[in-house]
Amino acid sequence: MVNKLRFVFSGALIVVLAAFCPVSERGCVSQVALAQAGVPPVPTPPPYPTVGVRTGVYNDGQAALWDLNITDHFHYFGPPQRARGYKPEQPIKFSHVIHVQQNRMECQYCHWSVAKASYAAIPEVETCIGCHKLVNGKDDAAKAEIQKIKDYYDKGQPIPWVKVHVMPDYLKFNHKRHVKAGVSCQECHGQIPEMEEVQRVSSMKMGWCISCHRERGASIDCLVCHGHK
Amino acid sequence: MEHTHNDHDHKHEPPVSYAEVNDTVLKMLEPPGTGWFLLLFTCLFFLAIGASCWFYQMWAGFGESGKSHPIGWGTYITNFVFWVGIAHSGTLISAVLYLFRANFRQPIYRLAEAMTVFAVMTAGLFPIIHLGRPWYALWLIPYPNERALWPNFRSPLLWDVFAVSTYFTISATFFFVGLIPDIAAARDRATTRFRKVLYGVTSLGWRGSHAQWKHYTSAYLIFAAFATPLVVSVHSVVSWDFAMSIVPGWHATIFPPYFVAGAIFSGVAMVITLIIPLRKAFNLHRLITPVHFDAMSKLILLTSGVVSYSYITEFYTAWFSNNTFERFQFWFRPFGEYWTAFWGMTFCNCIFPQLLWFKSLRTNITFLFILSIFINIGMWLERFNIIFQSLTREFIPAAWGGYNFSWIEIGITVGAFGWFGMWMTLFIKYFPSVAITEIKEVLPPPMRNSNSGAHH
Amino acid sequence: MEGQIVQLKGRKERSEKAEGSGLVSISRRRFLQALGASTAVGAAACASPAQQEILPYVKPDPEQIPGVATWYSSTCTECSANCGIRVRTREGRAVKVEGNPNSPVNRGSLCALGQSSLQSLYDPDRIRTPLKRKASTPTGPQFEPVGWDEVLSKIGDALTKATNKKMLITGELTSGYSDLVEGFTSQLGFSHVVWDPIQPVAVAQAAKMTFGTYGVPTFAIDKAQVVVNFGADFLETWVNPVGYARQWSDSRRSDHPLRLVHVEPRLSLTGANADLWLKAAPGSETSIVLFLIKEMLARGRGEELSGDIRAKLKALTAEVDADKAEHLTGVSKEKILLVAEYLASAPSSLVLAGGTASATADPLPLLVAVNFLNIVLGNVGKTVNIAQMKQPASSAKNLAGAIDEMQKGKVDVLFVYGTNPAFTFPDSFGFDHAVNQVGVYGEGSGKGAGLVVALASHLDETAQLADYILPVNTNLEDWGYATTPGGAISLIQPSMRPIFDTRSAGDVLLSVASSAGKSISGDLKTFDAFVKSNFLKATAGKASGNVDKFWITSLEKGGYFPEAQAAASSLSGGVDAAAYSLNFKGKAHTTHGDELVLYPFPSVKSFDGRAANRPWMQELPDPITQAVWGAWAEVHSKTAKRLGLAHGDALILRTDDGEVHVPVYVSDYVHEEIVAVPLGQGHSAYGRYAKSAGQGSVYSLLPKQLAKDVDTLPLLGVHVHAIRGLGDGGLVVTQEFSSQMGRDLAKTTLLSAAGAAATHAASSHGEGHGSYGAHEGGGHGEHGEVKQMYVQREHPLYQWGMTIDLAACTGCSACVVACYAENNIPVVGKKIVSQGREMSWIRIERYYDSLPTESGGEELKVSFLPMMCQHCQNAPCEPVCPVYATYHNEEGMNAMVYNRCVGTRYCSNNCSYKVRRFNWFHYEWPELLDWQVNPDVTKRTVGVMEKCTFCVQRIAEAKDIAKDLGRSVEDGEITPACVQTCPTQAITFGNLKDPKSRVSKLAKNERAYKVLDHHLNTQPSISYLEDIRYKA
Amino acid sequence: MSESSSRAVVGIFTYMDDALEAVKNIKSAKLDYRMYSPVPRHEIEEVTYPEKSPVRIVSLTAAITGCTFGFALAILCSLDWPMRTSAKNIASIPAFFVPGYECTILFGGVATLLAILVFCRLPNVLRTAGYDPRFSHDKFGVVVACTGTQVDDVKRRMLDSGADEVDVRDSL
Repeated sequence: MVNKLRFVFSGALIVVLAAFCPVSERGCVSQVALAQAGVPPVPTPPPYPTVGVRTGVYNDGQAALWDLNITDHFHYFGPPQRARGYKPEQPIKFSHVIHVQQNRMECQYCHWSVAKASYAAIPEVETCIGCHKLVNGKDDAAKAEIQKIKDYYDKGQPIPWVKVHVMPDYLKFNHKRHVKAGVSCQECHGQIPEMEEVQRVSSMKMGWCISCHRERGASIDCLVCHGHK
Repeated sequence: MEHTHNDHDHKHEPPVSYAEVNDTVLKMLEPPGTGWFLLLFTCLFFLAIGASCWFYQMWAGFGESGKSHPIGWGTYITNFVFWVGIAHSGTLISAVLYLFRANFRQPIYRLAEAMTVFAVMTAGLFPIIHLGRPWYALWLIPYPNERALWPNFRSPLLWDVFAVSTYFTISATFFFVGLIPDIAAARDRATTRFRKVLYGVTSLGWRGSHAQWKHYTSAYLIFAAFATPLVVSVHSVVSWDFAMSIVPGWHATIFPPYFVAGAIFSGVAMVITLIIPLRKAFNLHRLITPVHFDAMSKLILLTSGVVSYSYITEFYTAWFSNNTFERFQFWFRPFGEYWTAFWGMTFCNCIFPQLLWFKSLRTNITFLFILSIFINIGMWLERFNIIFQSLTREFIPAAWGGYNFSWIEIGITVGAFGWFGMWMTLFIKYFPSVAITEIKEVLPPPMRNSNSGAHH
Repeated sequence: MEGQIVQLKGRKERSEKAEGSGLVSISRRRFLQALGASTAVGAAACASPAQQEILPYVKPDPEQIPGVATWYSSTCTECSANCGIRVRTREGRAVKVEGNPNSPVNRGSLCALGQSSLQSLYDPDRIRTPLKRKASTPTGPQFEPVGWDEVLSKIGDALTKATNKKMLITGELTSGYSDLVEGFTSQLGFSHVVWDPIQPVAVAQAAKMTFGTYGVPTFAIDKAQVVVNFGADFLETWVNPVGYARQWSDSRRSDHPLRLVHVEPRLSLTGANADLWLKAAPGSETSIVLFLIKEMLARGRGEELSGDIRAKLKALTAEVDADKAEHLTGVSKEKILLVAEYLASAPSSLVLAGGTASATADPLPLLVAVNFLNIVLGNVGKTVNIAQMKQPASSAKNLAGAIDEMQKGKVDVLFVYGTNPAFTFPDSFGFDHAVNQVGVYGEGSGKGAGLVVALASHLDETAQLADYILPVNTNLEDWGYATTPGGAISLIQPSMRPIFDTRSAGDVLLSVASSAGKSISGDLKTFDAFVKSNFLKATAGKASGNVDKFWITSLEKGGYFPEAQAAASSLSGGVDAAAYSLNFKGKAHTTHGDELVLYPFPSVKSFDGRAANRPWMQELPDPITQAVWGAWAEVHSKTAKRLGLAHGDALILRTDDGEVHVPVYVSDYVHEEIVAVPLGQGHSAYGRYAKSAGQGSVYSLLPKQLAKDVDTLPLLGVHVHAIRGLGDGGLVVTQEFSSQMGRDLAKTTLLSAAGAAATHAASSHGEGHGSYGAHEGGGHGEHGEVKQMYVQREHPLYQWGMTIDLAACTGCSACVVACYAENNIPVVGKKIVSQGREMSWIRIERYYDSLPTESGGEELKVSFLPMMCQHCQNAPCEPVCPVYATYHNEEGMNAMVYNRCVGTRYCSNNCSYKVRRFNWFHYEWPELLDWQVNPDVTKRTVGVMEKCTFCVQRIAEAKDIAKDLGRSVEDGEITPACVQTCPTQAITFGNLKDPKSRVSKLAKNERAYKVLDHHLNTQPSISYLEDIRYKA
Repeated sequence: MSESSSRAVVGIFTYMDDALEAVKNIKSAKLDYRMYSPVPRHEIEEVTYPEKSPVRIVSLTAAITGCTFGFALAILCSLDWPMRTSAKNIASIPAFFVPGYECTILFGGVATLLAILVFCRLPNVLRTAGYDPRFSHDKFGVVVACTGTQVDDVKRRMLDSGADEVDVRDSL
């Protein structure tokens, strides 16, 4: 009963959230639908905690309309890869919903280097195989996808994941520092646990970074991110 | 008024009438002949050369221009300063002389102003052309952006952005406002449909009612008042691009007045270069008389003096400062590797103009034309000397270096003249390039009892 | 940000566009940007990123955390000094080589050559698979790829078939390989020939004559008060440049700096750093040495020697005197007497000879005489350590013999590994023809029975002659160990997997042996096993506890480095009687007409030729001439006038044996009779860069002649015709003006009396006035009190600063190459450098000044001034930037933000040090070279300004680590690339805010000054410490 | 023009003094008039529009605003993200003089242009009753709006003052 309440509550929260972030709407709403229609996870522990996503380009009202709405939102002018809502098709239909939301896997179980290095590396194929030696999927679709992983592994090929968060050059971002500073993954990457397909929910433009750095009193010295890389 | 009268008196010519002014000037707007088209196409051809050179430079890398380490600035900035300089005389003649009521300005000021506007349009291109990444030029403009960044208001280059854009806006406005009544006059004489529409629109439906004239004249005065300090400020700001740096040969307090004088000098020369062929082509001998040339020659003589004085001062300061680097720099200019540029400049700007002490030469159109060309060259060389000779020999001998001219730069320079020429050519054929109204103003108005008209 | 994983993909795209050796290529992106600008569609529009892939590892590498560097200790094998190195790898790829602090040889430093070894690994022209000779076309031999097995079986047949000699020619090998090769040759009946053109074999043989043991002694330069040096260029290329440079600088920084006198025909790097440089006629130095011996004996030195020796020496030096010496050498008598005075009065001294100056047709007299002088001065056992000797194996005689046998067809199988005789051995000996004769008279079949196999990683002149080329690993992919004279064993281990289908040469030899049914070392099948067992054998008993653990720790440390035992050993064997009967009458060269004496010298740029295909080394300005890309011919100005040559003219040097085309470099610091040309340029093979630089090799000028009773090749002494070629010789120098113009940029402090402490030297500033550095109130500690117009900047935690000790800087340019490697500085090629557009962030400025002498005369003073961004507190470049692309950050650094730069170049104009570099073009790294690109540093695009950042990426890394440890960065934790590699540790970096840091202490030194500061009040963060010189 | 008027009487004069004469005449009759001239003459102004034009005020205010804006822009932008360059102050007033100054003139100039347009009722798309192309050439014109009854009186006044011709048009 209590769980059910929590469940509904979180669903509502997601909807509210979706309302505030127009582009990530698709992802979220579909998730809600799924969550309501889909089988409730067994045993039903609390769903994955949601943390406020810093969406949009906002910088204390400084960001110009054309930047906020045209360039980024509707991604006119400028690469779609660098705008919100970029959702490339992946070689394998990997669902964070199943892995994280339903099976409670910690982000850092797979993205293990995120607290050790500046890169949050994509997990090695072996990491997938580690479980999927045993886990073969419920339905055929799942089976097929899992089979792909095995094929890659057997062939000794890396899985050609498509990059979702394509960042411009000249930019050094250190995941380790941010994780250690207590920035949660969702703040930048959005409610990944609720995404069937990973998509870019925040603009990740400079003003967007800066506003957070200013709020948290982090350094806004250019050399922190630029100058070397 | 007397002034004009006396001129006419000792010319023994009947005074020019309103109607004659109108007709002579509007005659210029008659459908263009082959000569005009030839001119236009030449300009367009040059422009095409320049444009293609610029694209090639952007495509192949900025190294296609002759800059090098240590010479970061070269032909482009030289051209920039040159064209800004040209731009100056326009506003000077139209605004400053207007305030001083110097009546010789009327027949030439419209052309001078057109020249100003188009020259600024040309000059404005070069700071962008000379950028390593021109596609980011807009970062110099303080607009709110997603990077949350603003430009550096302490940088002389940003001052340039303000100064040049303001100068363009104001001189363009001034130019247009001056044009309105004349366009109206043209409209009322227009025959073809195209011209009717063109002038109808551009004259904004000007009628010349007493109220309109009232506001118009007072506004015009205010414009002049705004434009006059602008003339001084803009080239001072340009000169600060150099004076604010620490480069030996740049870092000099004399630069602002020196540059302003130089600007007027080159500007007036350019006016002469343009107005002499125009006068011939459109037979404006009665509007633009030797008197005007004489006046302009005197202006040239004056400014040439000021410029020469500045040159000498530069050397004196270098010697007197007892600063190793300055001293070497000013030894290097006349006696170093690039002495030709220096002495070429000295001849064109200081020695040659001295001939204007002779009245006969001051009114000798052919001579003036040649002289003006020489002065233009000389002033280009002056900027070249300042910018480039200073950079070749700075503080650290190990880092001294030379310059390698590239045909790209020459192409773009030519293109600039094409661009400027194109606008000029179009202008003289479609808009009255001699100020109808203002000439009429200095004419005696038709009076039934004319003795009352002479004095007021 | 993308990290190497993405770069993998990026590289493929780029490589299609990269042009051959031009190094400049224009990508489509440029064009888009052009359009972008023209159509005024702003920033965002023009550069559209393609869809990018992230390729994860299939299996995680336990040693690798993506984004975190892994370091492997190893040993440098570029020259025979065998410095210890540490290789920095990112995602399994070597990106930087640095000195290994554990190694007693280099103590953490590395020279330019060592730094550039990466470009040998990532040489775009590397051999990628085994090759089989197809045909010989006029354009050169054609090869086709084959499988390893095919080649190995072929070799097997050949070995069984072979009836005549089997021969293995190698270079000077590291101990690991020489041990292996020893076994190999003995087992398979090969005869082994070693060839390395610039090994100090003559020195070793002279040592045998005088000290009784063959070998190059170890010299304790730091223990000597006076060093008299006859051409041994120990700061640039001789024996152990890094180690000796460190000794030299240690001494100069001590309270009793050594006094270095350098005698040679051409100003070398060591000469440039000498207190007194004497220009002697080529091959005439012996007379001076003899006179010195006489003088020392006369002054009662060498009393402790046996009367017999003294008598013999007296007899030997009977008829020499200062006048004769002056006449022969052209060195003034006063100077010679001065040197005698120095030696006599010095408590400890050292006399050296070597390098090209001693590589004459008859080098022994000079070298032996020098040894005598050392004996007389009692230096043996003090500064000359003959207990720790290095035995060079190279032998010109053997090679000549081998060639002769090949010519006669007495050789059936020829293996070549690690040497390039076809280039480094004069053509007059006809090595290449000889190789064609291999196996001609092989039993049974006629021509072709023989087999020529090259074990090579580069397709050099020698490899081209082979029937089969087996691609072998470069040192950074290979195993091995090197023993140093000090008794240390420095391990070599692969820092990354072989890039291509290559194998370790050791494995190849082992498999050849086993396929021939022989076993070299028991049942060890692989070379790494061989290395391990030998290492453990050698260190038997040293291992504390578990052997495998010891092995691992040794690998981590970089080898086994025992405490260097004291070098107490005086003359063991007596002096060989033959030593006295040498012909000590140095013959003076007499040239006439267009004849000049050829003076080939190994330069830091190309060494003996092995570095010729490394873009870094080609683009690196030679410290003395500042010339880049290819060879040059230094000619004295007088001589140039006589021959009607002008600076930069094309010059043809011709002998009966060959000719070389080089540009003229007119200099006053070479002897009038010589033409000095660096070795190792003008390759006809070996790769795109080597071939593009220069035409004709100096080796090809040498006649078919061996040195008299020494196993070396006479480099010096050949007479060449110097003919003016047509037009411009294509000389490109990065510095055209050599005078300071009295601007006291590089300052010098005079040490008046010998032994005057450098730290007291500031008191002698009074003498400092003159062209080499006046001190009008500026440049010193007191300068800080200048009244400031602006409120000075506050630095909360750090204020990064640097000091550069000019007294220690030799100008060796290791820092320059290190900077190229660390900061992804593009190599732009000869043409663009000639336009003054080189991208180097550091330049070593070289100035010729003069110093007053005691006798009131003037002496040459060469100043080296490493010039990089000074990170001024009142930086002129900052306020002029309209977009804040450069500004001043909290840590006192002059920050440069590339992606904000619009390229007005105003900052560069306004930089009084001219250290900013502009990206005039879009520079691409050719395929494979871009594997070296440092993932922590961005590559700059066209139209962007760049400059020294104090290696901000290393600062960031150090701060990151410190933050994890919850403390602030401590002194010495940050070493920028230049600081790290500096062989003399002349550069110090640290936090000026912390008064206890070394850098802030040094910045307060009396010798400290700041360049141009007292003119411009720019307040640089870099303080220079004045150079010191003894007053001659 | 008062709406009650229905006729426009147009007088065309060759001589300025005649035209002015007519104007004075009309004024004395308290009639609403408009005078056209090819050039601005102060004589005309004295008769028709002696008081000062309000344009000056507009320009002045705009100029002052501009000056403030220029300085404010520079200072605020610098303070929004304080970045040191060399040792200069973040808000270094001497440097900001230039933007301040240029904005003064820019604002003043643009405002003046707007002022002209407003006060001169430009752009004027309607055909103006009583305007004659000759007015921009060499003739002076006086147009009087009056009721039908007054027409003759006005015509007479004009002819008396020496009009070349006078014609009556239907006013708008």
